[in-house]
Amino acid sequence: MTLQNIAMSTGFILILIGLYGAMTHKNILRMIVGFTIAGTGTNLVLIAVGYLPGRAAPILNAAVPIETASATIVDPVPQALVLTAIVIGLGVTALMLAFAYKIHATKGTLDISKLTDLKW
Amino acid sequence: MEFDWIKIPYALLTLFIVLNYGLLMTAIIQKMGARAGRRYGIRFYQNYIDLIKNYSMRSKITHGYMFYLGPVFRLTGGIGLLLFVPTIYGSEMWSNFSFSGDLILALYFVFFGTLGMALGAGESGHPFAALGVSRGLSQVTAAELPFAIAVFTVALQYQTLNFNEIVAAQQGGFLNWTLFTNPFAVAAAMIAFLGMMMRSPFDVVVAPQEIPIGPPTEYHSAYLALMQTNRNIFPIAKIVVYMNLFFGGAGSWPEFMIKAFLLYLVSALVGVVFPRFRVEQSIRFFLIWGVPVAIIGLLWV
Amino acid sequence: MTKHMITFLLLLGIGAIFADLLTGFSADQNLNASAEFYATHTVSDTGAANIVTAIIVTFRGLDTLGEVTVLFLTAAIVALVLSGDMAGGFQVKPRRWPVGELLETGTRLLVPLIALFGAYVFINGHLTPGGGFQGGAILASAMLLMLLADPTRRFAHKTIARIESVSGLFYVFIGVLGLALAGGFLDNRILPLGDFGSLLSAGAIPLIYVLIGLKVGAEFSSIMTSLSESEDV
Amino acid sequence: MKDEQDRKVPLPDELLPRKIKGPDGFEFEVDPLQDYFCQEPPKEHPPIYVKIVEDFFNWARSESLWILGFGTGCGAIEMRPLMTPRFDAYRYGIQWRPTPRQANLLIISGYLSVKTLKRAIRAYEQMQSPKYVMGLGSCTINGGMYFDSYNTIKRLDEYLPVDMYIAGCMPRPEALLKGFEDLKKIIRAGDAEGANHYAENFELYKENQKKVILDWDMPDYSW
Amino acid sequence: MVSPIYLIVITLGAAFLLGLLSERRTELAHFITVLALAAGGLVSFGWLWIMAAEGASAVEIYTAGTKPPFAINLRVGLPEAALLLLIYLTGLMSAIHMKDMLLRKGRRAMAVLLIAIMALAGIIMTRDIFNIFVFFELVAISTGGMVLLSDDPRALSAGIKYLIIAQVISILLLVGIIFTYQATGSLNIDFMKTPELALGGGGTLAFFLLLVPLLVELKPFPANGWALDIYQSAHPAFSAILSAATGSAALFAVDKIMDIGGASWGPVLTGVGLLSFVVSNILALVQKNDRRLLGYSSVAQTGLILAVVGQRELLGESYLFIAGGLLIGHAVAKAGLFYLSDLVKGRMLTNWADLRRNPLLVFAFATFIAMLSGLPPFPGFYAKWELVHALMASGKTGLVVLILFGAILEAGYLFRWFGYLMKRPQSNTPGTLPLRGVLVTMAAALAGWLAAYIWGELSGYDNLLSQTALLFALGFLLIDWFPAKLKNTIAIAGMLAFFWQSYTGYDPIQMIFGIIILVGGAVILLASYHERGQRIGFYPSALLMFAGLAMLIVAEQSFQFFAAWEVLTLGSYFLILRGKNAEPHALSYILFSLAGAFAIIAGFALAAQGQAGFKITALADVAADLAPWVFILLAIGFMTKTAVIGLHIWLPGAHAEAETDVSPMVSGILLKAGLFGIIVLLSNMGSPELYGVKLTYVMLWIGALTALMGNLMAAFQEDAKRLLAYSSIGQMGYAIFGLALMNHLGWLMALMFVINHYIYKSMLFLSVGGVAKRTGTKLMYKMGGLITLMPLSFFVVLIGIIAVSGVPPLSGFGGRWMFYNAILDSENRLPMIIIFISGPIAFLYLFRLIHAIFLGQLKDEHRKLKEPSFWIMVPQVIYVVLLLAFAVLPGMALQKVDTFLNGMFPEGGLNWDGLLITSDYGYWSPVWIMVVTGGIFAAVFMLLLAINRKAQKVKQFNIVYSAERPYRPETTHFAWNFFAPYRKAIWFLLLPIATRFWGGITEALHATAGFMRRFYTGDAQHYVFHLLGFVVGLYLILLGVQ
Repeated sequence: MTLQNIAMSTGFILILIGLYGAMTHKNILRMIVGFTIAGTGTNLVLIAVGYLPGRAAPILNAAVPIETASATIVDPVPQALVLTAIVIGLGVTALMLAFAYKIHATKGTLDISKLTDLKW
Repeated sequence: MEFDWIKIPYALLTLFIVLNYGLLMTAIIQKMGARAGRRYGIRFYQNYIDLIKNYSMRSKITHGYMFYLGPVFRLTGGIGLLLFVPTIYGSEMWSNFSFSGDLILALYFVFFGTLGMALGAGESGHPFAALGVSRGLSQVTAAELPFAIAVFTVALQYQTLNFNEIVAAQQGGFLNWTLFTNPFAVAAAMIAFLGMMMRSPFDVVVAPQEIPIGPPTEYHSAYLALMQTNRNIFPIAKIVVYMNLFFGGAGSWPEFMIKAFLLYLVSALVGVVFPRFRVEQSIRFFLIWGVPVAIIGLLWV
Repeated sequence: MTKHMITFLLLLGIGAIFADLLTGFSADQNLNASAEFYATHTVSDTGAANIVTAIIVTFRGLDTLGEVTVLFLTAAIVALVLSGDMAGGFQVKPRRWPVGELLETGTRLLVPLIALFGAYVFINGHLTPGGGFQGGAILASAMLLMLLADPTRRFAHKTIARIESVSGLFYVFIGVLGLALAGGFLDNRILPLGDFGSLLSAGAIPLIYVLIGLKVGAEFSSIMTSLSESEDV
Repeated sequence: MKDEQDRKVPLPDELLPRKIKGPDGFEFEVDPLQDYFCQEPPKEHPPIYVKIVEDFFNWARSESLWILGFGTGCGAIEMRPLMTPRFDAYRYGIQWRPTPRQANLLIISGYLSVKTLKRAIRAYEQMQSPKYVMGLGSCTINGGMYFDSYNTIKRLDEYLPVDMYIAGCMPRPEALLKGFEDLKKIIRAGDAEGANHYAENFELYKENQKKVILDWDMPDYSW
Repeated sequence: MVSPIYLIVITLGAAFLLGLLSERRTELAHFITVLALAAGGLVSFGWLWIMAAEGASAVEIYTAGTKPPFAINLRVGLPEAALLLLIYLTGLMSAIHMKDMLLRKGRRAMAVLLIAIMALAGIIMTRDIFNIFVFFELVAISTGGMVLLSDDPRALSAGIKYLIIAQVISILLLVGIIFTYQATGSLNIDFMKTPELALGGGGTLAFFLLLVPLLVELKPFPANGWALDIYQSAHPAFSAILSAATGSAALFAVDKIMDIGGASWGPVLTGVGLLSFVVSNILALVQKNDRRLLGYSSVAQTGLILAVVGQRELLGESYLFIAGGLLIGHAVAKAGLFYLSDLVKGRMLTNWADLRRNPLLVFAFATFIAMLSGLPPFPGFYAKWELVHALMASGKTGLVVLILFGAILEAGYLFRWFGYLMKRPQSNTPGTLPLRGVLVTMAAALAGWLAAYIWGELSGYDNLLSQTALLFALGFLLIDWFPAKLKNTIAIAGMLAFFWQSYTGYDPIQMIFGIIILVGGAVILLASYHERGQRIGFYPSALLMFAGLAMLIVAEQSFQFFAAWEVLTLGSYFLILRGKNAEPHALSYILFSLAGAFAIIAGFALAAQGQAGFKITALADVAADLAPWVFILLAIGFMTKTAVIGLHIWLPGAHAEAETDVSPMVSGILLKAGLFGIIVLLSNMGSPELYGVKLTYVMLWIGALTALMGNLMAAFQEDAKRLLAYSSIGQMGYAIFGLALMNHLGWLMALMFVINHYIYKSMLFLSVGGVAKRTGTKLMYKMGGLITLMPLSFFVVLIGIIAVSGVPPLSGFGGRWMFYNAILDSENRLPMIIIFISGPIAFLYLFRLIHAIFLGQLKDEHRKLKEPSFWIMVPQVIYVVLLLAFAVLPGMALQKVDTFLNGMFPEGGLNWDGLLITSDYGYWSPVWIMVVTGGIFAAVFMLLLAINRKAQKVKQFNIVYSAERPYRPETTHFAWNFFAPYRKAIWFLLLPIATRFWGGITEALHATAGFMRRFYTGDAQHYVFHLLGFVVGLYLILLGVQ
């Protein structure tokens, strides 16, 4: 079991935990929390995939000179992707919160199973 | 086709002979029926008197054009059928207007009078007339089925639609008649014959008291006379068709008369013996007995 | 209960997929071609020390533009969602009890520092870990602090919106400049690459990060203010 | 109806004039008696000018008596046996027709209630001339045993032109046959012009008829 | 042209710019929004023009000055340009359409709209999968925002449901992306392609996780509850974007990433797509809410296109043409329908009746549903043709069956809806329709027509929109505001001119049909002069039908034939729908017709074997093992049109409920299309055998049974026009029987039937229709005694029924005569028995027709009626003359045909010897029959007149009534249930088995839909279940397949 696999498994488990939470709790706020956990798990998976055992962060400085960079740094791409993913996740979470707020204001409930006036 | 004017007098002569023969024969057959019932029966010339009386009635009414024309259609249908079919086999003179068309013409011309009469009866405005027409059409169309199939069988058997050729094929002894070469077809046709003659057991169409004689209930005087005239021509014309198709045709007037008489007698006999059918019963009768027999005949060929 | 069962079964399925992924996964031993390219060409092409920054701001600049747009969008929508509550202007509810002296003073002390730190983070994005997003978030945390200290405080929406829009526009404009002056949209080489490792290097990256930082800060602030202002309704 | 006001018995609903709306919304009035029934009075039909032809026709008429199958009173029971083998009226050219249009002999078989009179008149008028009426039994002659009945007519020939009475209560079928033979003689003599007589004296007959039939709800002449 | 990157720049820049504006300057903000979208549209159009017209190749746009795969690159090729244009135009129109809402919600809402469009453009252009993800997230978030631009408070819950689903999607997608990246070492689609092999093992799964979330974006069944909720509650202008633009972009994204996965994933897409297509169409059947229905329809259409994407390897070069055609059709139509839905106040489908106030909108709606149903001349039609051909050629019959099944369901609810629009009561509050909405809708409709033209040009066949006949018909759309009488004159003149111009090219059979269609149609149109006012919609529909018919008879290629077939179907549908109570009947007409058309297209495709079309005459060369199947398919198609037994249930209602002058058109003329098809089929294919059974023998049976049942049912109708309609069924049965005899006289008889049936059925429909118009009822027992008031109509009907019944001396007899001669030639005795049985039954209904209407007792309310209007009588008189002429001189029309048939059946022709016509078996002289009959009739009539001249004219109640008097006319007219004894005798033959059968199928489908749609509970968590279930299920299925 390498570090990478542990990280990745943790990420997957987080995703599953988050989804479990989001799928079993009826309160929208709890669901949002669930999705946040799952999102974190996803990010963890992303990072874990880009990880190369024993390498450094992809920032060039004295410790990591340009010349040897390709042999010493981890894959920078997933890191860049994660950053984007985090921000997007944040945006969606904020949006969901706003929706949750608005739903509570108009319907007086945060129970997702009560929002079934559109169906069939 | 060059038209021979002499055909017209010949046609009139045919008509005259057939009419007189019809008047007498129907009276005699009626008399025979009466005798079966131990009555004396009508005088053999009674039909003439009735006809004359009806032509001589003084007052008449009309319900409209179609009412007026109904009997005309009827009689035209009867005369037309007679004249479109060669009456006596092998004689140009008694072939009348059969050059206009063949078996199919005869088959369909039968309906000319029926249709016209039904229209006339309809315009009389009498619901019983309509009721009678409804029954009549129902019954006749059902009776027509075995007949049509039988006719087709005969045509198929002799591979022609020409009356003369059909009769020609049956010459040379009565065993060559269709009656013996294809008994099933003939049986089917005879079943149909009973239905088309409107005699008991198929006479609910003109049930006298229930729907005072049905379609002609409003007809009287000269109209009725025309229809009576037709009643003495049309069955004979139909018999001529039968004769030609199934019974070897008629080579001469005496042969014609005997065969016509015997054929007519068949329906009279059945009528004396059997009581009346309801319409749906007679329809079923034709479908259950007539049509299968006809089909056997058709497959027999 | 059925719900839990269904959830469980479904997640079992998803878990199976993940397990499948996991077992099929074999870690690379070397960088793949793209990463290799980034490791070797980043400095020469962008002049940035932080490869991740280089990727984010230039190579995958379009993603980042999208990212910024996501925030912009979120801010707009949050405002839109809550707009019903703010219709006809928002009222400042009377303060029920005064904020403590300590808190007020502490806030006053900390806010500039936090802001400064945020600015530092995004300006140095191309050299050190950090960048526009991180810096922007720090900037916004200053706002958050102020809000926490005084929940009834109101910010100038117009200003926030202006900062948002102007920095966004400039970002796009710089991208277009790249198209016009350099190799393509969002090419950072519209400005000289400068000395490797110095503050003013890496072409337009610092500039972009400044814009991003401002924009992110403004957007977060906008979201927070929208949320906080509708709180009491 | 000349005297609409004087009616003792009102017309039935279906004969009252009514407003009708056509399919296109157009409204108009329908007067059933006027619109449904022919209003012409009966016409006289003189014999054919050539005597011998008329004689011949009269002979044919006499030998072809078609009776309307309409039994009005108890005498009707005596007409049935005529069709049986025992009497067999057919041999004299006599037969029964179910519709008045085709019949030319109306037999009033016994007493005639007022109610039936109306029907008898209608049946008679719907027959085609020359047509003959035969009164059967005493009731048609003078009311017979019902001479003081409130609802039978007493003298048939006040209402219909009778050509022949057969007396008796009831007359036997043999009497009927004899009656037919006598009627034939009258016809052959050219004296059976009841229809023309009826047309000639139409006003008179109608007056008599309406005197007893209070609920007169038909045109004067039922064609 | 400016770089496509400016699309993003302009749109995004505009969005940012809006932030600078004051909150109040909403008008300006809207102006900027519209301007930006218009600019984007212009740029896209420029690129499209360059690509399409000038043939430029795709352009690559690099960002960051670095080549891919190291930096993100964009690409614009022909499909991209087209989709961009579509997206921008949709965005533009929606922005205009929802102006009020945007103004109300302020600049932020407009920014959201702009960003949504920008993101969609990004999805189209980018070649980077993570970039796709980013843009998808942008789309998702902006969708969340745009949902709120609705007056419907429920939009909020739809929004949160969507966001929840979007979260799950993004999690899966991210995992998929990163593992794909790990497996291939790149994020760029084009560079993933090369190391395709690396996708083995875990990589396959990675691709699975990449693909599935994108599939979910396409709202496949069952993971689509959220989308339906959005469609139902969002602002329709946004739904238009969601359906047309988002859907297209997502489809294109799937198409793009299919480059990575390779062809082996095709079946997955096809499976998922078809499942969605079929199930969603079933579900839509019971939907009453218009927007949700559109949602189902969107989902279904997307599914169909997805299925096509799955088959792209197979389709090869025509892939873009097909998928594009379907996509354009779907997008334009769906957008247009959503725009329309905003103009309707109520949310029930029946509320759409309000749109009827504006004929333009009706036209637009018709355009949209025709586009969705894949009817000509729209792109979907060409696409359908190509698609079915390609699939059939590679033996994917199952796919074709499913596609066609789904399509018929879709047509079912769409045309039902159109029926509601045309026929349901309007609401009481008229209110004006907003001009802006109308304009936007019309723009969409025009775009549809434009696309139709373009696809026609691209198709490689004759462009349907450049066919004179069709253009002439469509031209009536432009002059529809003219008075009806003027248009009628133009129409008649046009049809005659067209005939005059083209008759020289006809062979005798085509000539018969040509005369009937064009000249005959013009004669019927004479009756249309009786209409006053503008009669909007009549002429385009009628002329469309005639155009289709005219194109049909001259079609040489299978494509032309089929296109003409569809055109005439569509035209006649609109025509039939005009009838007062025609709604359900028109619906069943179009459904049966479309199903028949599908059989035809499948037949053609099977015969074509990979060719895109073939000469009709090449049907003769179809391989022996395929021939019977081709024959069966085509025969079913054609026989649907002639309404053979079992497929007939549409006809009675359709013909009976049509307008007075439409009934003769559809009965007298339109039915002949089916016969023409059968003639073409038989003359080219002869009689293939299947399992040793000659197919014409089967046809013989079908014809015979149809004749029997048609006649039998006719005898028991109370409705006069229905009676005639059933009679048509029977008559067509005869004609089919004649053709199936496959001998000289059989064919001659059938052609004679064609002429005869045209004349007498048109005549009867016109006169009965005219009478029905006067009396205000079609029920025969409510009429009666009209002969005194309408003697001419009576005479016409009399002549008509004599002709129909085949009684000499009129022309019907000729048909019977030939029939008998024909069957003497043939050995098939059993079916002949059936046809014998059916013959006499014709008398029953014919007599009933004339009796119940014209004879018997006149009803009170009809006492003041007059003869039907002059113009309705004019064609009838013409027909009477024609009928008599044809009766006396059938040789005029038939002699040439007889000679022509010698080419096909050299044996058994007729001998035309002066007045006498002889066959091998019998002879017939129409003139002499007429003369003799006439002579006897005249003589007898004279006799009667001599005796009876002084007859007293009496009135209607002067009847003997057992010495009583009749009560009222209503109770004295015996007409209802006229053939009661017949019914008693053969009731078991009259059971409506076919109606029950089809009714049962419809019921079952509706019940299924009603049950299945409960699946969409509206609970977001259930939707998540559906989604994950979809993913897991697909995974398990794939696992199982491997």
